[in-house]
Amino acid sequence: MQNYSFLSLARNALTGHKNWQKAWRSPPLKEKYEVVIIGAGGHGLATAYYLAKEFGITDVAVLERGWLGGGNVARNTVTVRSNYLRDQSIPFYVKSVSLYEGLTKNLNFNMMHSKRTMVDVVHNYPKMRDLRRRQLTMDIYNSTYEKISVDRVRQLIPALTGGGAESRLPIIGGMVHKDAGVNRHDAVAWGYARAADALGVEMHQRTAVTSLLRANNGDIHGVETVKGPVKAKKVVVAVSGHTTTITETASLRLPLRTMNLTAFVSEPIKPIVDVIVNCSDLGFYFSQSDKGELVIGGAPDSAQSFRRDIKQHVFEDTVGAMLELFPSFKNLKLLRQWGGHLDITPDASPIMDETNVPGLFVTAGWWGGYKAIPAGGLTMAHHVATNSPHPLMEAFSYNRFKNLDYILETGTTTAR
Amino acid sequence: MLLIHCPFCKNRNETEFVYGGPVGANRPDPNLVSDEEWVDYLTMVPNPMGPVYERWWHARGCDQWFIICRDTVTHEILENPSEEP
Amino acid sequence: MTYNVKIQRKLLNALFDIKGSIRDVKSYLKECVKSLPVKPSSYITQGNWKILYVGPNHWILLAPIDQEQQLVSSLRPHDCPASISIVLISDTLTFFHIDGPDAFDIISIASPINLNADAFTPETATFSEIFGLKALIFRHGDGFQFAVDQSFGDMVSNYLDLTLAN
Amino acid sequence: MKNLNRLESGGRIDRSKSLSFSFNGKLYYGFEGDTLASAMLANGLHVIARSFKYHRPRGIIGSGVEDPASLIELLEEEASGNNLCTNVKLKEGLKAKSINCWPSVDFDVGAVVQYFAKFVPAGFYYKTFKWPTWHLFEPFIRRAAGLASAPKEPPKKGHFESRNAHTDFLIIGAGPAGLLATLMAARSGAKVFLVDQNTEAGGSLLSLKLNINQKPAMAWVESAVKEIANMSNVTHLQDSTAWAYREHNLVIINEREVENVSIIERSWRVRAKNIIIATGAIERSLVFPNNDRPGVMLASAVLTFVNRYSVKPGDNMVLFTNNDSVYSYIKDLKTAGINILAIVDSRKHIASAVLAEAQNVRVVLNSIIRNVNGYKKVNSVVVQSLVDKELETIPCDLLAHSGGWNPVVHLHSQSRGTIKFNDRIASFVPDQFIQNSISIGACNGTFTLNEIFNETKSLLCGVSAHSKPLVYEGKLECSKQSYSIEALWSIDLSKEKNKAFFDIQNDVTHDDIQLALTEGYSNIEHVKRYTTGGMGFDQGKTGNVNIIGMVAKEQGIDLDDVGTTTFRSPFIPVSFGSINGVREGSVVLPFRHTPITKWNLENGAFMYEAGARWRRPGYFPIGGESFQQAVNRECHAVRTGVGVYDGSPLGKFELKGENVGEFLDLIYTNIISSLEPGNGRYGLMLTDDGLIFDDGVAFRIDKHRWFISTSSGHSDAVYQHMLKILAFDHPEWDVKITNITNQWNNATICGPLARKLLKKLETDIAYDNGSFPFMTFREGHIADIPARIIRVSFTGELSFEINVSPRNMLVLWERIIEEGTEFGILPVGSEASHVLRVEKGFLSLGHEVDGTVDPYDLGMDWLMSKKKLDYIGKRSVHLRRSLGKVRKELVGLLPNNPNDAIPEGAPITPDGKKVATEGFTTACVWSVVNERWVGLALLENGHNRHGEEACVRMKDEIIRAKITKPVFHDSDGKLLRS
Repeated sequence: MQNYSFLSLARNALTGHKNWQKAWRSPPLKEKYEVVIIGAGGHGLATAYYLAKEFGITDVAVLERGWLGGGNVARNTVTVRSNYLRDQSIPFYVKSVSLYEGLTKNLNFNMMHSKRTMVDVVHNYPKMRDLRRRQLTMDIYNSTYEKISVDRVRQLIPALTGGGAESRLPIIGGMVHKDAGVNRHDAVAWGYARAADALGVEMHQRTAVTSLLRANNGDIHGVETVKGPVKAKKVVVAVSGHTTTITETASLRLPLRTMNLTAFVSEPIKPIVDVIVNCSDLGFYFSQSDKGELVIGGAPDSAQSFRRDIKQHVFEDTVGAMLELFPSFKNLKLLRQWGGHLDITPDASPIMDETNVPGLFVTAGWWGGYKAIPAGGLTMAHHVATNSPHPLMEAFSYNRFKNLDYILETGTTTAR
Repeated sequence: MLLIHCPFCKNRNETEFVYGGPVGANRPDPNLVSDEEWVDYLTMVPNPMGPVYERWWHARGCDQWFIICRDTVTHEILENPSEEP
Repeated sequence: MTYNVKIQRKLLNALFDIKGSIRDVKSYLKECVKSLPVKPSSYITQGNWKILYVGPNHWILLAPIDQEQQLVSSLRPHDCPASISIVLISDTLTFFHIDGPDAFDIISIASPINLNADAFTPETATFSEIFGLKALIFRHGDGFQFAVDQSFGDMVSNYLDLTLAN
Repeated sequence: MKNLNRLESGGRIDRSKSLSFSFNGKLYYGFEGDTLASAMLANGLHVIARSFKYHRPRGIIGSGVEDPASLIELLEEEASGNNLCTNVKLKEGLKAKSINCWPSVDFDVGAVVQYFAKFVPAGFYYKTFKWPTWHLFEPFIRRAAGLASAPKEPPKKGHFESRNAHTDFLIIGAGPAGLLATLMAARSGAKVFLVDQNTEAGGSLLSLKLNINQKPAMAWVESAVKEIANMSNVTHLQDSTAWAYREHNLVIINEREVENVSIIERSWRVRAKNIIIATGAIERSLVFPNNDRPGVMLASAVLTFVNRYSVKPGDNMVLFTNNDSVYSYIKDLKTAGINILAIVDSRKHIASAVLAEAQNVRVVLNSIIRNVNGYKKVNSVVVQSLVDKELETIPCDLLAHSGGWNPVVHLHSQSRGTIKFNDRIASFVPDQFIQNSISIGACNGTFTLNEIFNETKSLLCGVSAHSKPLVYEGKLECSKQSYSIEALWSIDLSKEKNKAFFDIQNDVTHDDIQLALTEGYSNIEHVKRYTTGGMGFDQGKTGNVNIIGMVAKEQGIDLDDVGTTTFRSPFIPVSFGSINGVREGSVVLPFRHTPITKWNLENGAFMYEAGARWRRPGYFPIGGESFQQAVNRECHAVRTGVGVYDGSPLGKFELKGENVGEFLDLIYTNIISSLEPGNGRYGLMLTDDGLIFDDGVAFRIDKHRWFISTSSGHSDAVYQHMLKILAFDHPEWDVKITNITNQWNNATICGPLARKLLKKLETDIAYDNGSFPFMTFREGHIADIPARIIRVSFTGELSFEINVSPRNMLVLWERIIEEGTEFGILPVGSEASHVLRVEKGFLSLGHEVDGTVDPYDLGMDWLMSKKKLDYIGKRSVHLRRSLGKVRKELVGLLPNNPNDAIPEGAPITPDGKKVATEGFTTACVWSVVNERWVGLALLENGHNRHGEEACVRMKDEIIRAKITKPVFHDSDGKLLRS
């Protein structure tokens, strides 16, 4: 893999940048692979990379309907954190955060991972109790979460001038999550793709999978694509939002419902907020990108949807919430808004498992799956390579629903 | 923001309604089904790219629950419940 | 004042929530109520009463508060047949009157409902949204009347003040 | 006032109204009707800003929202982040400054970057800034980026507003197409909305001097505007932008000039039966070296400044084009006294009629602009013949160029309509319509006035959203126009040193795109994201199609196969304030009051929001009392005397019908149907997946009438739950439900002296324990107020829940306080009642019930009917438990040290080790009766661990506590039955 550094940049500058290698090849599609991964989004690419890197499985094809790094990795709000509630979740996200922190070095691609810390702005006492429970449970797994005073909240977020004692919902305090950070989502996709490619993994764009193929004994046998059939004994479905569309072609049903989550950015402005602000009581969160845009998110739309659409009322609720705490943003302008799909399970926790179609693996039900990309990829790769679940993901088995054994993380925070 | 046709109140803004999820299987007699069938009823819902029957409650209107058929890709409402007298 | 309107928060009305099939309700109420509105989301007037058809098998009778006791004795909520439900709900709703040339503007700020003459006729009465709350809305002369859950009354007053603020 | 470059006459400005404004601290003058841009040009200002990356001087390029570069920052009241000076109406006293430069726009230190340009190609930051850590570089990058600074304060005066509207026709754009459509729709009697982005109607006709019916086109525009002004069925908004096209024909409009001065901006949500998009076209730039130099402008912008604002952007001008449109400008430009040195046309041939329009100006065919000289202002251009590659330098101070026209398909695309590439105009046009809308005129690729009118008529005749179908009588004869183009996506730039820009704001050059393709970022989305092309404030309105064109050319594929990047809302940046409207301050979220909220406040209650938006008293501190002191005092009153609690927010429903009994048996875990009139039961509701959903009481009034109460926070959810079951699972049942939550308020008097107080209040209800036992209710009067008294207890003490109508609540409350004084009565807030219920081990939603527990876990299996074959949740509870998995069960906790308070929520781990939790503290309070801290917890296998020790693991300490039954007061419930 071509090394990226100031030096290589300088060297190439002298030759007019004509000699840079392609970030990834575009080889012809083979008839057969050891593993086929459907979806060149964050989880698909990370799974491919770790299969090659950690388990030496390089005969892997990642098949992508559209463009590499499209899907939700291209549409999220890049918040990386581990302030979860349940014993099953926290260690998984702690692992993911630490992997993110090492990614720039390991992939030789600048993720611009910025440990900004997240500040939860809290308005009510039950919430504070819930966050304290979170804090003390997280401490067991070395994830840091500290209660802070209202004054401290305002010190950390000088632009936060609303939420005073006389306001509709006065701020009563906050929590600081130092492990949280933001980074560059495209870099994550491209970095994994480039590194996986260097290890021999093939990326095939504009190669939509139309159905799954099963052998007579019911095992997975490969996939049918717009470019013809591709054989594989192991297939991983990593297509957030469209999981059921794919799995139903193998007459496999999953407890998933596809929803729409939208986000928007403001016009670019000089630095005004240095931390990730999260306010689940009012229902919004944001951080400022290096380019200067405020990247803002809110609640998802409840209705089922495969249309990346903006629900005006959901959007207005988010804007109203933000202006309540940041009234000076009234004259700031909306620059761009967009939506993304996610498929959600009955308990809002993911499913990462081999299905009851032998050889068919799914990683789905991600609501805020961006922060989970490295750990999700690593643990899926482990499961695919060793045929046994990684301890960090065991709890997210698809059988848990057989016993209605939920992992309820709903209401974790608005920042998904 | 959908414009939903309530069988009693006619066209109303989505904000007047509460979404009740896609229409799955009817609630079976819990004493006549296997565990698998019961869990299936509780957890499995249709999730098509295209038309789906779904429940809406006119919470800020006439209070009734009804079923419409909506395309999950275009959001077009393809079928409305028959109107009340 | 940015809008030319007169806004008043009204005292109690006598309100009765009436549920049951048209046939049952008609026959039970025949002594006091001559006829029921038949067009969904509409109301008819009888003397100083209004009878509003607000949902399937669902009516609301609205009268001056001083007639509440008399209506209780004639409607007999406590011993009407099982097929009919009549519940006194006078205190449940608090009413606002919006009068004046700009009343239409105020309601179109407060509510997403279609107020155009062809959709919202003079005899329309319906539950919809006012400032995000469930509200009963109908015409009132050239203006409008709407009613929200009594506990939200103060909030709606604040909302109206903000709407009219200079 | 005299403006350097202002023409003597003409234009649509009001020369009688002179306005002063300042730019970078210097004072200038313009006229009413000017934009900041036209006023700047009139004053000879050319360098407006510095570019994003290389800090190159930036001038005015366009004349409206399309301008890619002339960003400035407005100051004081007008402060609002970035603004395009082409889009800012000139106002008296307006203050503006340049952005992205230091110390000044004329001498910007940042400009040194361009000398290192070759070391900072597209995406360089992905390859560098990695060592030792990004955090070292990020602060500098952040400070360098970001353009303008954010406004420091909200607007000082006025407020925003949002409004809803429904219409038969929404017409977007008041150019020739939009106006004709409006006339047709309005004359049919339909309700019509017309919105246009400009300050006045006319669209392209504001700049293009054409004739309609032998008269100046603007005369036709003015008569049309006059006609619709007098039609009550038309709403006409100028200076208003339709910025989002949502599902079901909902369009969001940002109105900037509101008749009502106290409204800063208004946001319209317009729902239309038919939407007619007539948003025109935007001229796209050509890509050539130094095409960003001040003095290089879009040809249409030059014409607009001359004709509309009467400003001469330059004296000696060269035109560069690949299409016909500029030729029709010659006459006007000459008249304005601009000396046109040459028209450089990349095409081999042009029609003779077009050539004629050049009026003997030198036309250099089959040639291109190869370079532009001049740093802060053009001083000459280098023309190159495509035949012999010969170069010729032409001195000039203005280069106007036109790369063709891009139909504004943004809204069509937002509506999910598809677009396709059209070779005739070398750009994208609407293809399929998904919603009920059409595109007409230039936004549909139709550029000449005659064609626009004919298209509009033919597409709209017969359309009907109202009574009458649309028609158009009368003739419209227009000046002759023609249009043809030969696309020029990029020119041969091998060995070229100077930068040729595709995105003039984000400094995305020809080389950058090449680099992206070289490195395999070949998809248009990759190119855009890797180079940031088209991601600036202008969202690439003039440049994006060129990028697509170049990618297609480089890859040898069709533009359709390259595809466009998504057109996203908003069409132009809109203020967050206008989107939010008036919903701010006290109403940002709903709030609810009871009739005694005022009393609570007057009596020093500490109020906060509880469930379902109710504003409730937490406690009533006296003097300098601490939270704990106040709460203890209230608890003490209830345990030893009497207290009164406002329980009004409890959800209450009256149920009536033949099948209410069966229905209640289905939704509660225990049997309700067997109740006798006057009696009630406590019950639990589960979700069908077997988790506790709500708790409350159900009472039977008579054979067919019942009432139930729910927790305050869940009353809406329970109502929805009940109606859903009746609608879909049991439509055959006769159950009528009426929400009476706000028909009944209640004051609950509780404590050993409650009965004494009741006596003193005087009631016609027999209240001795024999005739009025626990879990019954009676109707009658108390203090002459009609009341329904219920004997339930959430404190464990003798309690009477006195329900009265809200109109009587305050009277009752004050009577209770008055009569209760001799018994030392106190008002009880939520905090004290929390303590009291914890002492009794009564469950509380959000504490013990955290969405994971079933009745067994809480030791309430006695509430799970064995007799009933079915009730909501039964099957699931047993299914979940059938595997014998360890459950977290409710227990009491007595800290070994009575003075140790356990923070609510604190986890419990085996021996307090740093390992997975085995439970957590759901509540912990100072028990007045036990004079110690007592807690409740959900603990694995807790029911069998009474007497053992639990270890609550804090960050740096372990609190050890004895595990007990979850009840600390009156365990056999004698008191509440007394």
